[in-house]
Amino acid sequence: MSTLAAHRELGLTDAEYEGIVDRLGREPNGLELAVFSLMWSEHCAYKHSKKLLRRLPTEGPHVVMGPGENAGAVDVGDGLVAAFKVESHNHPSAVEPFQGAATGVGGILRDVFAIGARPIAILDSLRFGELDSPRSRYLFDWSVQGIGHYGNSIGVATVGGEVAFEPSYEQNCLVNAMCVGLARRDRLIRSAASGPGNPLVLMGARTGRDGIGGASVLASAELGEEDASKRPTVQIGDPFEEKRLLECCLELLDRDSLVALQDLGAAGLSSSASEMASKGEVGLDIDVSTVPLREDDMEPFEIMISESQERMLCVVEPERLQELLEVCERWEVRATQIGEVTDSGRLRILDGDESVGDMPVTALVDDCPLYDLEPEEPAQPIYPDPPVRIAADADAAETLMAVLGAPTVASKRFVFEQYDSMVGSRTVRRPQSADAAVLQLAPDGGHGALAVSIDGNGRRVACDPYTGAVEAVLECALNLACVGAEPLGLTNCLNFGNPEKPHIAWQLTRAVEGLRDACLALGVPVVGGNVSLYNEGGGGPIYPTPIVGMVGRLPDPERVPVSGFTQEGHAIALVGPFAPSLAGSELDKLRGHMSDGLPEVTLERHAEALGALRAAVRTGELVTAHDVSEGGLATALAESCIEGGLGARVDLAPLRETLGHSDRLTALFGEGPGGAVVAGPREVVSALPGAILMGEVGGTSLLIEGDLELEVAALDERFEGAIPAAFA
Amino acid sequence: MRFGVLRFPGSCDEVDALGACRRYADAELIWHGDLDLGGVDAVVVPGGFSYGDYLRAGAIARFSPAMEAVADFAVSGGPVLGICNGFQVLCEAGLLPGALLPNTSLRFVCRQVDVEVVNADTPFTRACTEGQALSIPVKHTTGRYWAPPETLEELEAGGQVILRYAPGQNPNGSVRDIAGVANAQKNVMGLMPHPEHAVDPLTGSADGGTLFASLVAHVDELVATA
Amino acid sequence: MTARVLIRPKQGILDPQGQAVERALPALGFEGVTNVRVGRLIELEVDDPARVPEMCERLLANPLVEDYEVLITETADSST
Amino acid sequence: MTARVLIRPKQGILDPQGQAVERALPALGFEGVTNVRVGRLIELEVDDPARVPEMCERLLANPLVEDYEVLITETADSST
Ligand SMILES: Nc1ncnc2c1ncn2[C@@H]1O[C@H](COP(=O)(O)OP(=O)(O)O)[C@@H](O)[C@H]1O
Ligand SMILES: [Mg+2]
Repeated sequence: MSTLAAHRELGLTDAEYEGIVDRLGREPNGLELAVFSLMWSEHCAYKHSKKLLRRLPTEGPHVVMGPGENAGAVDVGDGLVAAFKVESHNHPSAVEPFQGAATGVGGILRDVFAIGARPIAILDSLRFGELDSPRSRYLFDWSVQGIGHYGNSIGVATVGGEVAFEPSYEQNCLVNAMCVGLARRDRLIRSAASGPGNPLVLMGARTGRDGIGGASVLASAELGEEDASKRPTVQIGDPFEEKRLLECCLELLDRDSLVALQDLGAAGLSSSASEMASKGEVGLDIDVSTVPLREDDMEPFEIMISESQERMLCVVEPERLQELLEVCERWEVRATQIGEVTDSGRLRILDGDESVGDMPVTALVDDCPLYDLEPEEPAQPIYPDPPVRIAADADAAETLMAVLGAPTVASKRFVFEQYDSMVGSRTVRRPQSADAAVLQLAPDGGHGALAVSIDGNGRRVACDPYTGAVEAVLECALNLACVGAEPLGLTNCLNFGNPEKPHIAWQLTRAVEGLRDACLALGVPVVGGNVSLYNEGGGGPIYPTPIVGMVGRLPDPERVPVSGFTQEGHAIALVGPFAPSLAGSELDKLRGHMSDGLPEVTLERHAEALGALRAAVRTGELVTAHDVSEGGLATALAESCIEGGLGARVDLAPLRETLGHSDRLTALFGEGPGGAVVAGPREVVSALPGAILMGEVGGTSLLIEGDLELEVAALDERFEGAIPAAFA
Repeated sequence: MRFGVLRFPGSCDEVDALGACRRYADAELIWHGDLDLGGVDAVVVPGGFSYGDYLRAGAIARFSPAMEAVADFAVSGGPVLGICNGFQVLCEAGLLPGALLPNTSLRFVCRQVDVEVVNADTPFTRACTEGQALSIPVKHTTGRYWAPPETLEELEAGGQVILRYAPGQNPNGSVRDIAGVANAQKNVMGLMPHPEHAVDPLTGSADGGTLFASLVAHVDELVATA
Repeated sequence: MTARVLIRPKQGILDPQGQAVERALPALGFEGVTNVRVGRLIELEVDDPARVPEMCERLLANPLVEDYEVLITETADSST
Repeated sequence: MTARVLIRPKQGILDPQGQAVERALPALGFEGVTNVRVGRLIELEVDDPARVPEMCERLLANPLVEDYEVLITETADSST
């Protein structure tokens, strides 16, 4: 192909193309151009986000691996580390939801076992348009089935997640998947290739034409009408192949047979090979004629950029090669030496003995130009008001029913019952039974447990990018505190629109500042993450959606509270610096209103309160703990009633007093970070610092003094029935 | 007493099953390629997706060398417990009557259900009492038990229906709420619920333990009377 | 030679997939469709077509719950 | 009339099921089998066969990853 014409097709600017010519000292050939176009794509090079990401705090006492490796890792004691990362598969899922979501899970699993950790948990964070849209129902239904298909089949528990439905995701759904793995600290492996002469071995599936151009076409261009034309690049996942690959890689690491290990993700061999070479400051020679193919007529450039799933690349010492091949044989995993480590500092591509490409590794990995964002706060709000869904004169009872029936608030049982949440025998708290998933570290629960949560609220970030991002971190931390866990590290996925537009750049910048400040205030380091930009369909940009995944540790899983009420007579209280406001609330949305700005948050007070709640929970005396989030306090109380199958009688007057204002709807449905509903023996609850006693558990209805009384059965029906109803 | 737990390349719950067995006796994994069961006293064919469950759940696994050994072991009266995918494998292998078809919901379902012990007089349920309700999770896409009417009559008459889903809790559309069946000799049993995921209250329930306890009692008795 | 194996659920056995399709079609404006059955199609290149029925009995189909039918064609065809 | 829709993975699209079957057959003594593709068979009674291709495009098949073929026969046939 005539490369000069081709570079624009491949998404490279003229200036970037000139940069490539500079570094090569000549015009690139077709293969080289294809490889550069992917390595220098937004997806691989983070060219619009890298400078921003440098602002995130990545240091912490527990950090073992930070950003830069395939996944981050934190020390969890007893010589163990937890490795985790969240990653997006938004555009592939918008094109083909089942395979897009499935391969998203497959990809994040590989990132985790690529560093030597055994995946023990998956979480998913999903965003779609409103469920009255057939397209949104289709994307939601099949994304969920795709995630379940992959996680259930490979035998990793999907223990948590979140789903929200907002008009802004109608054209551009979000599918983010997070994986948590466990490894013995001394078993961790890095991806840096080393040892000139060492064989480079490709393990796993044959290479086909899957996702040719996927990284640049699917992940770095706005979705337009011509989606259909992108479809042939759809990747198909094979969890059975990955299961064997996973067990095979972990056995090889147990035997200490590998020098380096790396998954193949976006941009396939090109990216994995250059990353490994770059980290090890070596070169690699790859002979594409040795790569096992699914279709025999593939071009060298296709082989280099194919995104066929379920493949791993490793470096091994020559004398261990035979052993490696034997282990692969036993697991029925294809393994082929496709090249070797060199000291050339170059990625050389051979086709038999003919050289078909020769590029400096540093040029591929480090030299992609990084762009400064040009943030500019928009003069007026950029998102339309959502449709009105509730009568202006709705009373408290009608409002609660409406909020509980809003798909974003309603029970996600439809989703999590399609996921195996117990394989691995670690799951101490299943979805909906507590605010964070709790996974015991040892079968007897004796060595403590991990707590994991994933959160984000795009609509609130749209109202206020800085505070909205702060709240995402606070909500994760609160979820962890509700099960008594101390946060050890954080991962995030930044789902935003086109960063070349000033107002998107502003959202992105403010959100990252919010993440940074919240992480600093809580002392939680960022150990990894992922960025997904250009999330804009015909309907304009998505709500800015930073998704935060947090991993924490707790000493005794036997003492973890549940989110439901468990016993008549238990006292109910509200704890935490909760300052409810209707701005950005679910009720605000139902009323068809999009607020501009959110109340400011005093991070220090939250850090303190989180510590206090965690300490209280760890005593084991609190029986119920549930955070106040979407839908406000009334919703949190209703959820605890529904989950426990018990009623409650509460009076919010003490709360309104403390808040110093008397607006009943704000107390009932106002939202804001930091509040948690707790219940237990009266003496325990009333002894909690700053607790506002609200009432007690009992009866068959939820009674809120002067506001509403509703049968728990009716609340349950509304809460559990809302999402299934959309499919009836 | 020693359990052997089969391990296929796509098994998922084999380690969980191994852990559950070890709460009651010795246990070890048996690789699908082995022709020899290593003299174990009872075999567990665990859950998961043996060979990816491509084509039909359990269709390919049944031909593995270890399954031939299990068939011989079963014919000679050795106790064999098939859980979920293991149940599917045993049906495909003809060691148990009937077949498992896609859930009527056509969806994977992961849920805690109550199952009722219909026959407490088997090597797998002797530690239970008839009519006892056990809280055990199910998690599968292909769990709808089906057998021809005449076979069902034989099963009922012969006491081969061992477990039923409690009224209203049938998660997959199984005929007559059947959750677990045995062969005529009662030494081979399959069930869709996962007893290995119900051996500890901390993770949900301990009711499934009674099945493993039953097997241990059964084997100990055989040894004693031998 | 190419063998095509058509596998379908036996009559009398509930076919939820078929039912789902039958329910979905009218919503899309396709009336007058009945008796929808969803099964499997298996295509293979075989040296000896005579052995295909045996393959069906042993592996490809479950004779207890499925009927099958074998079609032999001279050459592969895999276009729309 | 009875329409038979034969749905198979597009050429070049990964077919894990077909691979699994192809790997399994030799072990059962069936040699000389290649290019195994596993797809779906959908049989339906239709008043207007002309609309079946449209049904395939919109519901029965996933044109993204699957090819389909429509066979019209006068009467249903569901015997082995
Ligand atoms: N939002 C973020 N915050 C912190 N680190 C990030 C973020 N996005 C990406 N990273 C880090 O940049 C590196 C490259 O990201 P990515 O390309 O997604 O990894 P991979 O290629 O292994 O999927 C990873 O180590 C990841 O943790
Ligand atoms: Mg990676």
